[in-house]
Amino acid sequence: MQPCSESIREAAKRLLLEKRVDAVIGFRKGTVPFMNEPFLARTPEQAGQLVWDGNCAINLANYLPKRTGSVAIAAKGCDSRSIVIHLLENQIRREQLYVLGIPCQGMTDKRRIADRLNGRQVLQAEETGGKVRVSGRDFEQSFERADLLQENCAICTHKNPVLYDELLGQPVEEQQIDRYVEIGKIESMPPEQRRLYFDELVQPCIRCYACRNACPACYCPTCFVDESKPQWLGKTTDPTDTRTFHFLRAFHVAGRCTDCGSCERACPVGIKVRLFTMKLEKQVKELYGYEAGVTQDERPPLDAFRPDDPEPFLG
Amino acid sequence: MNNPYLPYPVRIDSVITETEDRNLKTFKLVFLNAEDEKKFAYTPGQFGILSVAGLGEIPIGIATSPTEQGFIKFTVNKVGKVTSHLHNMKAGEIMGVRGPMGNWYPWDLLEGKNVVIIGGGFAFTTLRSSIVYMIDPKNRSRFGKIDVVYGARSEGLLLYKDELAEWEKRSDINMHITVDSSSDPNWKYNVGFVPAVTRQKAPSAENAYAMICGPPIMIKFTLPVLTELGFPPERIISSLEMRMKCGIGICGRCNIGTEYVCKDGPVFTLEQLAGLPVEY
Amino acid sequence: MPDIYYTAKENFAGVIERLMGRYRVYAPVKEDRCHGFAPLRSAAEADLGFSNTRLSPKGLFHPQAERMFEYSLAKDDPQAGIVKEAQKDFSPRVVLGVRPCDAKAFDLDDANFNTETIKDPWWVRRRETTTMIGLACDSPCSTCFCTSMGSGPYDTAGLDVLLVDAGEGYAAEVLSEKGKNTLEVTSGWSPVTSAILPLTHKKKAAEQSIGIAFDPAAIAKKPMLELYNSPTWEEVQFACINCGACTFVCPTCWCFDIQDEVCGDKGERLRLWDSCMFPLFTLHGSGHNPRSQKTQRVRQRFMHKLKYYQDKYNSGPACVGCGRCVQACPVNIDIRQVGRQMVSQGCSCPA
Amino acid sequence: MSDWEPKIIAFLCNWCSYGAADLAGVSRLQYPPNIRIIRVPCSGRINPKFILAAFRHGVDGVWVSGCHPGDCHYIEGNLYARRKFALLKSQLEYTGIVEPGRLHFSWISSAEGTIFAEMARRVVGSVVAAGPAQHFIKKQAEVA
Repeated sequence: MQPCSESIREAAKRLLLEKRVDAVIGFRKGTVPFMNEPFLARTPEQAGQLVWDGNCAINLANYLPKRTGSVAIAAKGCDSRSIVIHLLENQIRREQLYVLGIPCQGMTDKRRIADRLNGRQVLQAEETGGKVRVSGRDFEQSFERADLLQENCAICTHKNPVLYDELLGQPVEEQQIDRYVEIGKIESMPPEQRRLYFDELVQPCIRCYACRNACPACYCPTCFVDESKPQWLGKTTDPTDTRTFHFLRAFHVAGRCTDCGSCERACPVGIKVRLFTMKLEKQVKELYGYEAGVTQDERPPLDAFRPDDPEPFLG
Repeated sequence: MNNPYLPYPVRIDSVITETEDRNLKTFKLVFLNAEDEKKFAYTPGQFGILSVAGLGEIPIGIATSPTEQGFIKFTVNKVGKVTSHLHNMKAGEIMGVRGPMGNWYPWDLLEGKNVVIIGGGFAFTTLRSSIVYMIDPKNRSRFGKIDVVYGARSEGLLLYKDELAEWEKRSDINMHITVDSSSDPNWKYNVGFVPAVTRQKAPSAENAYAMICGPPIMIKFTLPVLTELGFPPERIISSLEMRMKCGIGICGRCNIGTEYVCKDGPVFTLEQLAGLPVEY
Repeated sequence: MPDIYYTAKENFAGVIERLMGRYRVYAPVKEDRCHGFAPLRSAAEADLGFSNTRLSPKGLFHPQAERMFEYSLAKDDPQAGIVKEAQKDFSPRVVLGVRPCDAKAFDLDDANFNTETIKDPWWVRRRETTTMIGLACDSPCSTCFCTSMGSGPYDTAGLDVLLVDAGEGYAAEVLSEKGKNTLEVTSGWSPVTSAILPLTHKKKAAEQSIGIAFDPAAIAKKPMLELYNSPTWEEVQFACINCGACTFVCPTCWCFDIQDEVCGDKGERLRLWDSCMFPLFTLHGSGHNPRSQKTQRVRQRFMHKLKYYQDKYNSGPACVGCGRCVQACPVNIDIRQVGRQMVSQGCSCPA
Repeated sequence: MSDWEPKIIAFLCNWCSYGAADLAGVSRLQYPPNIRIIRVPCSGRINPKFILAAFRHGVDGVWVSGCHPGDCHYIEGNLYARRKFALLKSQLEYTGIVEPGRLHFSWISSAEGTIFAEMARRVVGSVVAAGPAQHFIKKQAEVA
């Protein structure tokens, strides 16, 4: 994947020198293994700091709403779909944007690596070909990259950007896969067990709102959490309040979520919050045949209707 | 251990609607326990935290002066959850008050000095407290000339109208009441914005302190006028507002740089503010 | 009586059990993927083989949500609307296995909660009734930088006893009267008369394994407004998504909100962790917000920790170098990097 | 438990289902009195927050009813609502917040007083069968 850093830097420098854009949104090398920092390069010199590797999971479309001026953005498949959602929802204008499309082989999940290492600290990590080599104070180990992918990446069906002005690298092969195996497992639980499952799932939540804020689709000026007249939910980690938060957060992105996994990656306590959004994604696909951000020709499903929409809620 | 978060229970003695838009009401509160009133010994410029059980707390400047005994008053603008509820409360109902909080106008420095008070809109509450305090027979001799410029958008939006009229009659205080505009042919005071009226009345800066409280836009345009009149920054005193929760410098939200507005303020001189980030 | 005691590891479960007979004991317990402080139900639950807990132990003193007061809102209740203290359990307790960095955080937070004039009653009571038994840190994380923040893996600040893993057993250094009393009731400790030399080596080794992050004293020396107006914040803030992860995991972030909650005709006043990262934190009722921009909020967090605190209390920074914010930040904003930028700001050479 | 009566909130649209409730009333049709009606301008006005708020406050069931699709006073309000309801109901049941039988939707025109009374009986019967709600009621916060 190393060559891609080069091509992003090159493209960014060119765009900035030509004054085609005011800035380029990408990543710069992180300070700890398996992390990169979203970065805004404003000058050709700063563009030299841009990198691309398997730790660029955070959805950069999150930095677009309300932006002024023109900007280039590095976009993987999921980012590009979120950009489409932003365009549909008028959060940014197409003419402001220059999309550097990046075919994506999936991003690594630092939690999965930690699980494999039993508490040993990674001090250095290196990606070469299909392998990830990690080393710490007194160990060195190599993993298959494919085994370390974020869960959303492992089941991704839109690795290639759906929208771009320039494609960096060759398109990668898309996989045919059942995305909803895990959701199916939960659906098949008896209702009581399902309730307990979700109670336990959100129990560690500290209400830091990292999941909400990492989400490109969450840009309401005042979030329902902060509304006070009336106040819809309490602000403690009380179980009912926490469940209300996670339910409504997911519902707000129904039909707009591109399963980029930023929410789950951002969660400091490791809650699998995608289990909420994935179910909605599945429903939207089944009922309305819609996939978020794949096309600009169709409104998001909750902003549209058909006369013969199904009514499974009746009766 | 004395719990600084625990409000003293008070009874609403009366509620007065101050302005014609009905957005400002003055609540006269009486302590349920007489000893609490002693604990709530305050100085003009300080604020209290009003507590409404079930709704929350709000920081509000104390509108009464310690020279008035037996009750305290707060003038409250209706903006949010707590204030909206408070506006629907009636005499006889129970609520709470914590405080007094913060610092106060520097009365020791003001001793023997002329005082120019400039207020706008509903930010007149602690200035009212200060005026009542200074013109009290026991205190009046401690201060020199008192000039008051007080403006509101219209006559109906002036606070404490009865008292303003009384002060107008007194000879030991120069009142300059103004409204932005008036359609009332019988309006006998000034018309014009506070900065303009201040310039026109030109209270002398000699041996004088200015105390200024009002909306940011008024302060912004009045400060240059005061400088023109010769007030140095250390003799211009202002009181700041900030979102607050604890009121005692612990909860962490009301800081401007190193200073907590609730504990180290709300009263600052312009000189002090110049050394702090402009984040208020 | 000497200041250092020793017990074999095989006796340690017994020590914990005896502690549990006298105190409420909190210790690191293995959760799903990480450790967290929890009240022990059995000695076996305590797991001292952890790098550090995911959340700091600050919640044991300043809980994420705390019932401050309660009141009745019943129409026929003559006491309705009168806010009253809530009953709490302040019986003596022991917090076992606190890392030295986290323990130092309590000393730093005391400057806020326990001052000459104003004392936070819940914080102060809990501090008084709690014995802190620390555990020296022999394998610091890559994100640790305690030594730069005036602490260290064997720091004794904020502790009553410091345990050191001595291989076959634990050495316990008694640091206060409270610590001494606590060890006495547990028995099973034998006094150590001479200094244990290998432990001094271990301490040095642990300290040396931690790199220097930045020099907070250099930040203290810079004028506040120069740092405040620095262009560096524009770069630092870009990635920030304004979640509260850094502040909630931080052992020294004490800011809180006060909220009333009503359930039927009973109500309570709660205080909950709040975060300077949230726009609501400073939003006035009028709609004005002195820190409406992300840059302002990000700057506030770092300035508060590394500059305002130092200036206000004439001490070191309000950071103990535990590295949790570095680990928890979804977008890799690294306080060590920010600190370096603050130090180098205004200097012509790059840091 | 024997004297337990379910509390049910019905969100009825102003133009159709509220009219139907009115008609049922003036026609003296009998239906159980467990339903508390909240009139909304359109079923499209229903926000998931409302339904969660009702359950949080301890109701045992929620019933939402609007005009028949195609008959919306605002032309398409209920057509948008329809998609929202489909996702909402499945998601509430999926996450276990609402057990089956507690949340009901219907389309009832202002001429359908009898259908309204009949649906009311069905909703109450179904909520009775589900029993008193227990799991999603906001109680005193579990805090230190």
